[in-house]
Amino acid sequence: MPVDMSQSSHVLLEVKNLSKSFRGLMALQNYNVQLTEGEILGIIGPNGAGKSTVFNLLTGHLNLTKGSIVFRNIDITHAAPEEIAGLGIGRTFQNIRLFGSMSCIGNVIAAMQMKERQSLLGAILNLSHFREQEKRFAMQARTLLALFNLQEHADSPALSLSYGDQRRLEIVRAVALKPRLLLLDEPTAGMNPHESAEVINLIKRIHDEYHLTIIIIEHNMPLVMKVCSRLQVLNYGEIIAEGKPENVRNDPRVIESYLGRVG
Amino acid sequence: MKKTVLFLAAILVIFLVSCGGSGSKNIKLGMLYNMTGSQASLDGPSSNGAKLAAKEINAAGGVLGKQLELVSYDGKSDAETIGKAAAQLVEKDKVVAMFGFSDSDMVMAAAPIAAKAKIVFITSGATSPKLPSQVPDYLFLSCFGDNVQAAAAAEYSWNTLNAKSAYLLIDKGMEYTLLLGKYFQERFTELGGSVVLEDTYQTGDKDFSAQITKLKALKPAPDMLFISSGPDDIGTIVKQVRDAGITSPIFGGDGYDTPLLMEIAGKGANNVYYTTHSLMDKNAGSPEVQKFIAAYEAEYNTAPENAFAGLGYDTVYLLADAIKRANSADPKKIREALQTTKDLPGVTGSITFEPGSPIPQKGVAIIEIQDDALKLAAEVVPEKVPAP
Amino acid sequence: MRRDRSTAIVSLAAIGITFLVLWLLHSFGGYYIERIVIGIGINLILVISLNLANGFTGLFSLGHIGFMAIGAYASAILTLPLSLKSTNLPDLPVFLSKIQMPFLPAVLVGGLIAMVVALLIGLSLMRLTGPYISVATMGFLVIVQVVLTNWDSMTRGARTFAGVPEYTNVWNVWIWAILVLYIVWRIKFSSFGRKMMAARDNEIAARSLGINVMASRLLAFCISAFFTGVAGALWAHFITAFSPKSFYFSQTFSVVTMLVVGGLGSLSGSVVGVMLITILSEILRNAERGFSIGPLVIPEVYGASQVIMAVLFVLFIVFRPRGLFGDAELDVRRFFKKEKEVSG
Amino acid sequence: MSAGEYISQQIINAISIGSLYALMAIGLSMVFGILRLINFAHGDLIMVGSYTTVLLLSGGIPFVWASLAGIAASTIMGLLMERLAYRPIRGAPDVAMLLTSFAVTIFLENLAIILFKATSRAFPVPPVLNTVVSFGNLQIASLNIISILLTIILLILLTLFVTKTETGISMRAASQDLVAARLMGINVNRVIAAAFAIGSFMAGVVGILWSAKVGKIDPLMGFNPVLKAFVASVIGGLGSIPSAVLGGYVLGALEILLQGLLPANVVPFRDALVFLILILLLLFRPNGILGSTEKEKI
Repeated sequence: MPVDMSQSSHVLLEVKNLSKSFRGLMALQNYNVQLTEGEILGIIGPNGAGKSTVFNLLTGHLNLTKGSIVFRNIDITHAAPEEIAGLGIGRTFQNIRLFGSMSCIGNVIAAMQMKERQSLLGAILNLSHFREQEKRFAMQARTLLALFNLQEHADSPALSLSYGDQRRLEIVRAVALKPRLLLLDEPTAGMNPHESAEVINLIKRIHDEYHLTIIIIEHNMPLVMKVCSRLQVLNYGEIIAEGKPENVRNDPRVIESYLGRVG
Repeated sequence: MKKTVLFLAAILVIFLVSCGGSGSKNIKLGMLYNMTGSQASLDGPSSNGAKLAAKEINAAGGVLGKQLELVSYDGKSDAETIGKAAAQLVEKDKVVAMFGFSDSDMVMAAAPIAAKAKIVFITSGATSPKLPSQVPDYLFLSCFGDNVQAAAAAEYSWNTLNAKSAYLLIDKGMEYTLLLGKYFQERFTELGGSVVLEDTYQTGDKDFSAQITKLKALKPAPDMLFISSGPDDIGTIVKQVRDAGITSPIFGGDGYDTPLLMEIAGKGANNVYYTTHSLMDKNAGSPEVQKFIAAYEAEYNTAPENAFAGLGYDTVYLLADAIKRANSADPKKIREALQTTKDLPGVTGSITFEPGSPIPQKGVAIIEIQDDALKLAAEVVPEKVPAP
Repeated sequence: MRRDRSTAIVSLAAIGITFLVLWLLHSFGGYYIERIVIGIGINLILVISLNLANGFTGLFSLGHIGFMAIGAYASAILTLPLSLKSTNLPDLPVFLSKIQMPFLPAVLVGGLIAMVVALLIGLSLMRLTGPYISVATMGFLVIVQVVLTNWDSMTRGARTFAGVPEYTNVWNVWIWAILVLYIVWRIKFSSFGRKMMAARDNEIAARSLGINVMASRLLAFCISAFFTGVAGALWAHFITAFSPKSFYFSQTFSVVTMLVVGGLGSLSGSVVGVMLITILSEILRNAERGFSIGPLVIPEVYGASQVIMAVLFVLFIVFRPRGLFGDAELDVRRFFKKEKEVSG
Repeated sequence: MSAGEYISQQIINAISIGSLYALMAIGLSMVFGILRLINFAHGDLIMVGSYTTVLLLSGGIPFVWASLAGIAASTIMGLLMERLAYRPIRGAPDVAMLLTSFAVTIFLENLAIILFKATSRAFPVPPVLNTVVSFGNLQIASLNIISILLTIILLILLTLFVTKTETGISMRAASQDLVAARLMGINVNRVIAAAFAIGSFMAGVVGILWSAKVGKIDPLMGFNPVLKAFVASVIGGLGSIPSAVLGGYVLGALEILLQGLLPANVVPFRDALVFLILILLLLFRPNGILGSTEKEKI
């Protein structure tokens, strides 16, 4: 439902006072963010700081305790994950969640078909419209896979991929949803520096090509510094610093709580 | 992939080879019983009885100078399997008659196939009087119908036990027990008696405490209990009823005709009455029965497990008699001869088929258990039998 | 385009060969073989539709035989000759006691009623997962069993429901079987199948891609129940006399075994599983009656076939825990491609 | 019989049948907790134990020794089952394991038919188990009293085992998280074998009590009890001992309550109602009465 039309149209996401408690323990407290279209926001912070909780609340996988979320001027505070995905928020997961027994191309098409409904009758009768649609899905999926250098794995089961490839496949799948907002949860976790560098370039590329707005949760500081236009630092469920990467990097509280420890 | 295909092909070849027919000069009778699965406890003894009869007949020179050969398959208590087995008996084994089964489901899975091949099917143990009308001309019973024994039970309870009120417990899981209970109630109320409480259980239930507690709460207590139950459950029920301190007479049908009743219920079996085909007792039974029990024990090392053993035994003699009188092993002639069976003595009473009726006229034996022994209380032909 | 055409040609050829084989078996095989062929056809429908519900969605239902029972009873009540209705089912509601339907509409109604029941219970059951859905669906099977056993006016209770016309034959069974195989195959390779399997592999990820997990499960469950009901109707008009206990655990085990041996999710596997188990159990059933190889005489041991099948099954699971095919399909095109490579 | 006596009688019925369900459910639940295996063949352990007892009794062995040997036979069969059928397929999909347990059931039942024939055999019960004790107007079968007392003793012993012994504590750890338990150096094979041994021992005890109550045994006797135990363990919440016990007593009470209170024409639907209640329970508390309501973590 539309709210507050006075907001400027290029505000994509408006989150106010987002809070979540698990059995009385505050995992996230009064989290606020306003994203304009095309931004790349980085969220950093030590383990357990509430970063993934932000994603899970934004995508409806967790019910929030307090606060409001407005996406594209639509209140999605209490919406279900599948509705939110339908409105255009795609995501990846901290612990990879692929459709393991399906082929890579199947994983990608499963995301693609969200936007284009099929009719059961058309599918059963194998009508020409259905056939063309399937062909288009396959072609687009292969193009996307090629973008991430996964084309040669297109027909193998997702589970047979290496860890790094699985991470990249999950990003491809999220992109295939054609989202307006993409949430990437530690996209380079478990990768070597070379692979990470490649992924950074890809993220930049999809950001430009598909006009995406992106939020990245990341531990890899060089990556964050390189791609993000803005940073938020979370600790114990609260934002302790926010701003341009170079400013945040020098914030004494951040150094103390997080960067200081990581080194 | 190749290996799988080869493997499947090999199995197919074995299968086709195993389908080949076999020829022999014996008179072949098709015997269908469920040797495994839920029906096996009823059918196993019938099969033993039938085999014993065939062995005796063959030892005495066979029929028409030929040996009887019982061709048997396991029905596995499964209608689909029974259908296939019946088809095999017709096509591959070329039997001249078929018999078997103690339950109408199972009979109905086989008898129509026999009828299609113009072969008679005699059921040794399914006592539903409605059965023959489903497969006209080709389906015979070798036992009396449930309506007959239920009527006999009702009349005996009313006249001799002086029971005016009855408690009814029915196994809802079997056609046999359902019909038996229904026919008893029909005849008993017709005579003027009243059924004060009707309760049910499911075949295989083991704990009857809730039913018994309800029974005990009845005021005044009913004069008798009519418990319509199969051979596997009745011992348990009598035991638990008596354990609860209820001593009223308990009445039932030929499902009670098993040594298990006294073995399980012990002293509790006293004051139990039931209708059956004949007094199955090593010492007190008729000479035929005594001979049968002795032969059965010699062959199988155990007393006949239930009434079905004697029924299976009699069925083979019934068929042998028909073949002898037909003087031919032609299925058509066997059927005609069968219909004219008259006063054929058997361990389960003498068998006569009235013209046009595939259900034999048999007297009903009423057995009474007193002082830990079976006793023939009466042999009755009921005055009035409820319509099937 | 060429791929499509070659697939179509291969499929049509397969169907042609199937019916040729059926015709040969029907003409020369005799009644026993015919009964096996019909049995295989019905089991194919059962296993393929079970695969749709259990294999594609990963929610392992143990209650499908309940739908089979519903289809069987519903269609049998509709086709029962009026004369038999008045004697066997005197307490039937008036609107039922006055009609006698032809076979096809009765089969369809049987399937539809099964589907409606599936929709009603599916709305709540599809929320469960893992072992709980198996337990709950098994509960459904028990409930169907109890209701059939006690709804005397419609089902004759525990008594035998006999006199059903013998309408089922090789042809109508196999037309249904191939139809069901085709439809489920198309569902598997469409967005609907992908949604089901995505939700099976990872529910949370599926939802994050906008997949309505509940709806796709319900779709699978209902279509599957429809075809299971159809199979029940065909079975009823094949066996012609049955009672509620025909539709219980032993039937459930047999169908589920065929499914798991073939591979959950694989339709080729289902076809092979049904054939393999049927033929193997026929061989063992005939062998357990005793046989002799030269001087060696094996006596009859009833029950041996079940014992051997059980041992084989356990061994099978040890070596192929995911069945013969997993959820992959036999790819006919690959066969042809290889040949081309060899010849060219 | 007064209303009070009627009610007390039914309560005793419920507790005594509930005790047997509880003992059965413990075995199912412990194995499920560790392996996620629903062991359908658990019911056949009852059959194995009872047949052993009957065979020994007919050989002239006194009842006490024969029944102890029967319980031992159940335990050994449970261990054999685990070693021969379930250990080789550990890690297979849940469904494959469930079906394997069906196969084990079919194997044991048909083997028993081949060996002992399908017809029932009497289970000779010694007089001690077969008398009726009167408390005022209340009559209680001695067997019911013994069942209840024995269940209490076994439950106390089991509680001591899982809280005080090393194997017991490892068992609880394994049922929390099998992988973590293995990493912590717990001998998983031993823990699983112990779970099977305890569950099978309980099944053996139930076998004796059950057969004494019923008075006879047959090869398919395990089917009904395992179905009931199945319901009981799910009602309580699969995987933990206290919930299995609770489930057993709830089921016992439910059955007796329905059988006693329902009008005569609804009584035949009792089992349908029991399962309907089970399904409703699963919908509102998917993990049973005592189970947590937490959803899968993200």
